[in-house]
Amino acid sequence: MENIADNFPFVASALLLAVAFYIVIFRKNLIKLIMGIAMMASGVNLFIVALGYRTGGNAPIYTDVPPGPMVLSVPQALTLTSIVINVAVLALMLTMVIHTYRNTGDIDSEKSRKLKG
Amino acid sequence: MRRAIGLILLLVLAAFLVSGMLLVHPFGAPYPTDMDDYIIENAQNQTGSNSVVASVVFDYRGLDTLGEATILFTAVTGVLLLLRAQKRKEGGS
Amino acid sequence: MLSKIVRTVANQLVLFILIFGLYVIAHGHLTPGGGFQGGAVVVSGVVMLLVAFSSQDLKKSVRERVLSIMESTGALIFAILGFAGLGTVFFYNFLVGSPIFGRIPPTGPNSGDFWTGGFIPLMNFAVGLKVIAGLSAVVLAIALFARGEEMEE
Amino acid sequence: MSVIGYGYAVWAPLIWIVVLVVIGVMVLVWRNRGQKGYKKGTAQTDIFLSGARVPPEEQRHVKSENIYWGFFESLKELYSGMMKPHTGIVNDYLLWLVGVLAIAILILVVAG
Amino acid sequence: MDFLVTNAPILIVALPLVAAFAIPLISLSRGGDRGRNVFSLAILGLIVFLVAILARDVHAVGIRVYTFGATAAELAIPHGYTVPVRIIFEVDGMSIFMGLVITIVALASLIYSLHFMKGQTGQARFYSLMFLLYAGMMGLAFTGDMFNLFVFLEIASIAGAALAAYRTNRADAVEGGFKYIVISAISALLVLFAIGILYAQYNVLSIAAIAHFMQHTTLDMIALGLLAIALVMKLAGVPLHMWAPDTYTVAPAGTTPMILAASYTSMYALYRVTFTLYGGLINTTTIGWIVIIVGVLSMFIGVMMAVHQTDIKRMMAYHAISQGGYMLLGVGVGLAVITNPAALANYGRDAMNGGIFHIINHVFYKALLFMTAEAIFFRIGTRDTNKMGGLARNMKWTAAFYVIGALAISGIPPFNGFASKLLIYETVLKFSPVLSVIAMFVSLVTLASFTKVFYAAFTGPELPAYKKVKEVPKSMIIGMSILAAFIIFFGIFPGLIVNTIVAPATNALIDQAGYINAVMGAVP
Repeated sequence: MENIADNFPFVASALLLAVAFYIVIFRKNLIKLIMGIAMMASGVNLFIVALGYRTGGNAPIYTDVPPGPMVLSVPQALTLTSIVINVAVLALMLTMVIHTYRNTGDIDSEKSRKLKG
Repeated sequence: MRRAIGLILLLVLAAFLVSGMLLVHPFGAPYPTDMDDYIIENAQNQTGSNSVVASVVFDYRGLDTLGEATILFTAVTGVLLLLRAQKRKEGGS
Repeated sequence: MLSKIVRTVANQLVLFILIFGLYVIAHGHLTPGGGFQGGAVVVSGVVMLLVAFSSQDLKKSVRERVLSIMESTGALIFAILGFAGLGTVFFYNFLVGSPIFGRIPPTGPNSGDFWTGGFIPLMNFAVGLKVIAGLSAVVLAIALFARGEEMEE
Repeated sequence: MSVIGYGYAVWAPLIWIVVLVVIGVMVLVWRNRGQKGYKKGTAQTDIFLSGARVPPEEQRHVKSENIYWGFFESLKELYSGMMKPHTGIVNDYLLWLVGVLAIAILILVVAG
Repeated sequence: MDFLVTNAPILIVALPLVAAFAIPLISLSRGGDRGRNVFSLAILGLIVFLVAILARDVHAVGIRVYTFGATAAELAIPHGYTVPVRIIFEVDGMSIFMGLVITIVALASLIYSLHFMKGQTGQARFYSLMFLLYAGMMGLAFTGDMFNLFVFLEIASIAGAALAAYRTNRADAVEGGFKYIVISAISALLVLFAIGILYAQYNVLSIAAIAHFMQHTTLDMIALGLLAIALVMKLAGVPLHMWAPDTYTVAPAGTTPMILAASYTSMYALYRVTFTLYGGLINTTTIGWIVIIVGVLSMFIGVMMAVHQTDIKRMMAYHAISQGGYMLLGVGVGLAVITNPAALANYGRDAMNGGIFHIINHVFYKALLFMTAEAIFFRIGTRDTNKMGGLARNMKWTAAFYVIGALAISGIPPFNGFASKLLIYETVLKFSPVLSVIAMFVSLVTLASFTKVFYAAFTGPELPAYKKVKEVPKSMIIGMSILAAFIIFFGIFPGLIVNTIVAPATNALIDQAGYINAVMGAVP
């Protein structure tokens, strides 16, 4: 149990992922589906950025930094990349939802469906 | 029916993920840190940048950033392609 | 289009947002921030204008052509900076030690010198240009499309 | 590469090419032995169905959904079972993903 | 020349990126359309040349390592240090094999698109996205770094989704594109999560370094599950295949082969993960059997769904799933016996040869088939086979190419499909006869379904609506004939192809130590 207290940010990111999976499975509204994906991305980003934390560490920037250890810098760079990627994906997905609404008058994943079988 | 199956599978998956997360190193004490230590020590000398994150983003992992910029470019191109003005004669559905 | 007070305030405020965004872009190698973050700050100013004025008004002053050229140019500068190191290896930081941005700061904490970082400040600039143009184009295109108009081809 | 070097077995591609060329020549020869006095657009090209009226072209053509009708009829149950999961709803695709993911991790952690 | 060979890996990825950035600028200038087409062809021609010399070099010398930003390209690990710090490209036989597949398909697709897209709106962005998709796939094939793999996976998926939704005023097109991007985004996030788990334990990101330090903990197995299932979803293996017909059906013709190739690039990534990253640590028999079961299910369900379809491209898309099963079957048999040297030498290696050879064969003939389907759509404006009939009279070339593709996919001898299928049948027969029989049955049903469409679409009385249908323009015929030529060539000289490009790929997959040593060799 003390593990949970130790690793709380990691567990929180796993729970965020689980909640996001719940949303993408059970919510038929396409906008909500996209929100679920955004949430999943936040979970993964939280996980990666939490990996690099060192207790009492400073941000890894040498400009006027107080003495002490520095947190790992690679996870921060990875998170930065991943955030931009997710912005890009979300923009494209929202565009497609706008078009779906234009074409079918609905953003329910079941009612706006044309392809099946 | 679908809901029940979905919930059960989701719970199984969540249990695996959460229990996996407990096996990660304790928060705040990452253990091997070879690559990051090297970068934190040498970033100033090798790239001349005070911000280690900037030197990772643009120098040590520059290709990732080129890829990231490319993804942004791709998405913008894609959005503008999909929202283009087009002849409405081809008809719906 | 919102009321006159909002429009006037937005008109004045956008300048400060622009300056702050450019500051973040320019000091990416010294302080937290960089091309992406600074670009996003500038685009938030564009979004503010979009809310204060209408998208049609903005369409008159911002042409898609210009945004497209800016974006491609930013991306090309970035890629060409990568190619420029090809004498050694792709993405080799060839500006370290040269007169432009070539100084090397003292190891350990220091107060920060603007002319350091090799090609990192240039790349920040290129990425900033790209992000400003790209995200503005996306925001504008979606706003216009939602009103039933399209940007010119 | 023992298997792919087929040598002179029945399925060696060169033999098949020779066979195809021979068949092609035979078809051409056969075609040349046909009626030479054939004229397009005259009654010679009309279809004759024992005096019954010839249906229009759309009805003469066998549509693709009618081909293999018996095959689908006899496998009706298989197909109704197989069509059920193919709903075309994106949420269902993701439900499959979650299910397979859960089972795969279970197998890998236990037996991997 | 030496400079070119050394820098070929990055030039092959970076030149299409530069082309993609430059195409919008070129199109804006006067006479831009023509200039853009010439520019695209020139860049792609240059890349074909680079791929060719890189392939020669990799086959002759061995794995080529390229480190970004280091003082020398081969210097993967900094002096006096133990782990790689920078991003590495690592090109081995399997990577260059995928590179050849993707490049040839891209060349055919681009030539095909030149006329196909004439007069459409948004052409500049279309070509730009084509190059981005190409660059994403090539980067995915060449990269030796896990996070970089994720980035290129995303480039390929975003570009593919935007292209699939190209015909935005058709509801089904947008739906197909949307499904593709949702699936891709979620699988990419799972991949990223797994990368985070691996990074947490070993603090390195290079594939070779992770494989070197790998310890087979529970977390590693969770990461393997996340990676493998996410990639299986991207490559459309049953039961995660359902997005594939939706997306392949609606994508415009020049891009469908590219999206198809993107799926098989994900398959390459799956092989990279199972063989190279996890290699000797996992229980290969279990994993091999999982791969085999996924493969057999894909084969069977894919083909049975395909016979039933009336939409021509949808039928072909289901066949793509079914043929993907053959590849998984072949490689899965190899994986299952990889720890047993006698069985590996006896049939395991040949089974893997068959599975990998089938990738190149399948991409070629399926690309050709998609192109013929879209050629029909281009002329008559429908994909519904019920509304087609008698098209062979006016579209002779298209019909001929369709026949070549259909015979190749059904495994009829003088064409390439037969060569790889024979390898798979014979080797799988030694492993488990039942699987071989299923594979042959699937081929039979494949032939039946293609005969059905040929009968319905190309033969029969000439329907009045299509009396004026013309043959498609020349560039489309050239694009298709490139692929047809490759199909026939591969069919006639399969031994040559297997020896020159397929066997090195198989050896590269099996030889995990070689891949690791290329990067970690200097480490004590």
